[in-house]
Amino acid sequence: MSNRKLISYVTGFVSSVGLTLVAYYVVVDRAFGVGALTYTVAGLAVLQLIVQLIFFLHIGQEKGTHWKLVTFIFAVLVILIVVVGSLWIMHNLDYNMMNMSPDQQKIYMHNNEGI
Amino acid sequence: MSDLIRVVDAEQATRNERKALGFWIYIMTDCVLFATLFATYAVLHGNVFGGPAGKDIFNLPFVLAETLILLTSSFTMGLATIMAAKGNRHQAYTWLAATFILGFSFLMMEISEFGSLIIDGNGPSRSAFLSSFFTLVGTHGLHITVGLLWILVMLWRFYKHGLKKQDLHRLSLLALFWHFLDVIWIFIFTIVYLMGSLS
Amino acid sequence: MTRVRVNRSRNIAIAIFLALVTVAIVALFVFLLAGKPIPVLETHGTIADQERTIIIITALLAAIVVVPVFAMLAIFAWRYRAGNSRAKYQPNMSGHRGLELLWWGIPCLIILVLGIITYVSTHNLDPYKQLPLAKGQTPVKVQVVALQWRWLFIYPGTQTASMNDLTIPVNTPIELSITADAPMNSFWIPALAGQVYAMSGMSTKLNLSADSVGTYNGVSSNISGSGFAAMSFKVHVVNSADYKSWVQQGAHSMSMLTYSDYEDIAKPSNDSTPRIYMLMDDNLFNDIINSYTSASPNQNGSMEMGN
Amino acid sequence: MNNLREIIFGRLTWQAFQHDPIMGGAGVFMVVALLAIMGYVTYKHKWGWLWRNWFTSLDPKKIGAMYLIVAFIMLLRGLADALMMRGQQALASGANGYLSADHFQQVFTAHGSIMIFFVAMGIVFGVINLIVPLQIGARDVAFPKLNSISFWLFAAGMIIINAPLIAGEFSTAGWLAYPPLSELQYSPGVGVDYWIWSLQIAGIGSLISSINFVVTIFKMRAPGMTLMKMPIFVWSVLGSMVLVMFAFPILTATLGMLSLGRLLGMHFFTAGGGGDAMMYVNLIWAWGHPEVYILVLPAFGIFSEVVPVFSKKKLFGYTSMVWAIAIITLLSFTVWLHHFFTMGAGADVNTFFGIMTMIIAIPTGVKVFNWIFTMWRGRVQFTTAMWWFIAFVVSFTLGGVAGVMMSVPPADFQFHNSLFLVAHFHTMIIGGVVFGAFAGFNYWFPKFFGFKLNERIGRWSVFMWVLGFLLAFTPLYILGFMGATRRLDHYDASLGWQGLFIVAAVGVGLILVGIGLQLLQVGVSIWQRKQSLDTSGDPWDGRTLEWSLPNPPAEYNFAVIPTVTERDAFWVAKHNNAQPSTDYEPIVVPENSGLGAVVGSLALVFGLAIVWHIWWLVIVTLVGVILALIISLTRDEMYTVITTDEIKQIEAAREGAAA
Repeated sequence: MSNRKLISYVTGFVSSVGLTLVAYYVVVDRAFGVGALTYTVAGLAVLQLIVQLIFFLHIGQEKGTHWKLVTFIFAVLVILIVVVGSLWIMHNLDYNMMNMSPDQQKIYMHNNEGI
Repeated sequence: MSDLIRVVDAEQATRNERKALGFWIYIMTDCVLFATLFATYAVLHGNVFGGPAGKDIFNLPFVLAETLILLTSSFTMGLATIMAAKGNRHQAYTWLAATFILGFSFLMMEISEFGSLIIDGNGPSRSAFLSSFFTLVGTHGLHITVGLLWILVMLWRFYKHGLKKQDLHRLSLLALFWHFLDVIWIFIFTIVYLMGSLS
Repeated sequence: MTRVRVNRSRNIAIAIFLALVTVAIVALFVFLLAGKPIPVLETHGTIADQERTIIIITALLAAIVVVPVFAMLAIFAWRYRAGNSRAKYQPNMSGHRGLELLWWGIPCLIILVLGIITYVSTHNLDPYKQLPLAKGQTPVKVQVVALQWRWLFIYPGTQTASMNDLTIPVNTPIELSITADAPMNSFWIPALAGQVYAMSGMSTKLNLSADSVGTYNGVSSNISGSGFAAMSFKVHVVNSADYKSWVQQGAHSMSMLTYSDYEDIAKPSNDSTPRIYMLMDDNLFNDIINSYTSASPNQNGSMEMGN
Repeated sequence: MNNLREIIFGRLTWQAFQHDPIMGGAGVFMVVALLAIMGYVTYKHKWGWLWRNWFTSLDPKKIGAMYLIVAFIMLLRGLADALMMRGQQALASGANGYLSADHFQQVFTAHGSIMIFFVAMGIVFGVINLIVPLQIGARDVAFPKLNSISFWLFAAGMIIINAPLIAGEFSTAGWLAYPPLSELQYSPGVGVDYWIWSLQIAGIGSLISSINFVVTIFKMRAPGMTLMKMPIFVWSVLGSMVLVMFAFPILTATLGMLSLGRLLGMHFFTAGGGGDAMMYVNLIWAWGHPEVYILVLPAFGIFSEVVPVFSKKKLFGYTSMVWAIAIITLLSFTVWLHHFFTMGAGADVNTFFGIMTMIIAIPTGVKVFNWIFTMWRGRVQFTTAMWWFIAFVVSFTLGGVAGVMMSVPPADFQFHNSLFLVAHFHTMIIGGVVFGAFAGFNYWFPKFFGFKLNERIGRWSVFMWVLGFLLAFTPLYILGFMGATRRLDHYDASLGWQGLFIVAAVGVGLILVGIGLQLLQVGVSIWQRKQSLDTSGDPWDGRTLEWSLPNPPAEYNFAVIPTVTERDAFWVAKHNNAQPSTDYEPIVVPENSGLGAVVGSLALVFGLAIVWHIWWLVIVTLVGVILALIISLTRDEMYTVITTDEIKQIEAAREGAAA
């Protein structure tokens, strides 16, 4: 039983390190444009989340009713609603407040277009 | 008397199972707490108020080292749980100590990063970006400190009482907590540092 | 059998008493309202008129659900009271698919209708949307600054600024840019249009147009410190000729308004008497916003830091 | 010298204890009342008894009772604040009322914060602790020690929010303390810090308690009781606790960031420094809206228990009610922007959140229809609990109309922050949560005290409450149309509002009469308890498991955990006249634990210390909490085991008393 867990930990560890290094070097070497980079890096992070969930946190392997999985899915749902909702609202609010004086516009453009 | 022991042991087993679910739900609520801090960072990271932006202050190789250290500590924590489950007290103790050392060095690296920022005058009260950066990464650092304290307690119990059943249960919760902190760090590493250095 | 009759007369007595009490209360409210201004309903602005219609439509739509609820509550409570053994008694009746469909379905339809109204009206009455201009008409731009417990109105392009006195021409689209040099406030003239927040370091917008001459009340509707309750101002809607002469007043007003003068009047004060100033710095509005958003102390020397 | 005093006492000075007569009077009254009670307890040598039987008890019924006692005391304080406000606004036409603007603002901030965080949340957790274990056939909650910690953190929060009556002053920034008003620049005093730390400590208590009850409902239901066979009250509690679980972390983070802004000068929400006050408004309401559903869902659950029992009929549309709770639980996370339509968001954002707000009104409406159709073809007995249900439907539905009216953004532009809005949320909270609590109080009172409450006085208290309630809030709806905003400490005589404010004051007076009648009801019922004794344990011919137990239930609730086959488990068992089985097993009961009281008092001292910047005390209490937790969590859990013959004796004694 324990060496099956060992294999799970080793695979989890190796793939996590791999994903981290890929994300790191993709950014450092500026492999593609900023927009594309942001999505790749975000995708790699979500991938690593899934890897850790399966190999380290052993999600979904509980016997009986899967309460852990149910609460996890609901938590992810709430997090998505709150975070994406907040970003949409705040971006919309900042956009509406945008008729600021010229130098603020320069800062605003620089920060927001630059990400 | 024996049936009393049997009843109490059965009771302890069901209570441990409930504790495992309760602790998992606590981790879900902690995820929501971090999600709020991430949302605030995402909204405020542009407000540098004349101070340095992300790419001016982030030292990526340093952060990569931190990330790899924390990932390794997550792996050694996994080994500690396997060895403890097998009853191998010495191996469990060593791997847990290794996890502590890795975790502690991660914390020291983070504190040194914060210290150098504050000394350069870029403390948390310099701008909204720095406030949200320090709070998000600092809250993770606080959780790491709690984790390290917990590891110390477990090391003491292994040293003094060996591998008792209740301590194995506590170790499984500790491992869950440690892996959760590693997952949070992956998102900090990606959103704060990698994306920060892109803008 | 007499006991039953007594019972019935007791119930009738209670019913009459309740009816009398309700009539008395309604009469009391009518008396208290007689002749008093009700700006949200007696509107004088194109925006507020449309908002009032939406309020009435929504109330009626909601009533479609509420009236049957009250009716059924009264009827069922009376008909199926324990004493009435003639009524049908089905203890194990625990659901009825048709009825469920009814009260899931009808509210969904109502909400669908209300949703369409919401979509159309929210886009139509968005405070940021410019109002349609008649031929040759130019919108009057006014800049509003919420101070600690007073309102400063700046008329860019003219040499006029005024305290607690918003004078605007009738039947002309007014474009208000609103900011604050104080805690969060909300700029609200109930008779003319909906409210919009006034916040420091940014500017919100409100487009309105008054359709009849008169004086209306404006208030702040968000708590902003100890003087909040007195933070009301008067809105004078005048015909365009009077407006032209009013706007010239600034040119020969004695009190001048440079940025440093502004800093004095921006200090917390409860003196809400209306005043006219001669506007010296046409960019005053942006300088006020600037004092919050740019780190470098702006040329006017006011460095607004958090603490 | 000054420096040393500051190190020891932080910013606490003698001036902090000087207050104006009203606030000082309230503080002195509170201290005198406290000393009187403590003196009485010392005189009766009851401290040991209190510590053993109540303060360290892990019996959820006792913890629930303590929650309700704290909630009742805070209800009295909240009502006193309400009376002061009604008095001020009735007088302040064209002149300043008897309270200064600053004092008036402290009163409404205290009224809002106390009523939501300590009365409503206190009632919710009190009723849940008392009823949920009994209804799901459990002996205890999942984590008894955490349950005690949760209560004591709640009590510590209550003490901190009342401490400004003694030292310092309270916040003047409203019950949600929007920045920049709540930042250092505009509120340099200790007021906002008191508000933050009282809510933070009580909030962490609520979060822990929600995890406790979700695990209890998931894992500790009686064998055979699947989710769809649970009593509907337990469903509503599950929905409410899931909301607490996922909403309170947002509150914890937001209050933490606000206090970091005040303590360490950070710039999350400050006016300058790049801060964005709108983000605070966004986050506080992302918690705020789920909070109001956290309060109202258990009240819906109470009505779903009361109406079937007093209509002698099954609940109408159980599955539909469960779906309504589930939809409300999920959707309550998607509507929060309707609290700031007027902040300047674009039309698309306002439209989305407006429509989501209307959609959430549908399941609420469905529940009302299902309750009313539970009365259909039933035998409706008009007990006091049933009268509270009628009062609930009347007020809650009217409040619902106002809610739908404000869900359309352009209409909300005219109603936001006006007295129309104030009347709306009072109608929903008083009509929903408070009337639900009163219905629950009358319904479950016999279960815990062994005798019924007086029905006639009860009915009169409902009539007075409803009449007072309508008289108090109809004027506010009308004043909303007249352009009256909330939180006004005085107004112009020319606006003609004084008459309506006087009617509102009369209304609150009638509500006080209603409360007097409730106190009379309890007094008379205690005095005449012999006539209305109930020894059967089932005074109302109940349907759920708590009625299968004697009044009051033993500490371990069920001698033998019942197996459940169908919904309304007790009704089914009663009609098959199944006798409770007597093959007893030893019962494991956790020993009393002082951890809750210790952590609670340390949290209290921590809160007061951080408010007054007494840094050494902050560190000492934090280390104290950590040590207490480590010591208690590493010790092996101690149990007492009730052997089978002890159970036989206890059950026999109860049968004797009941026979």
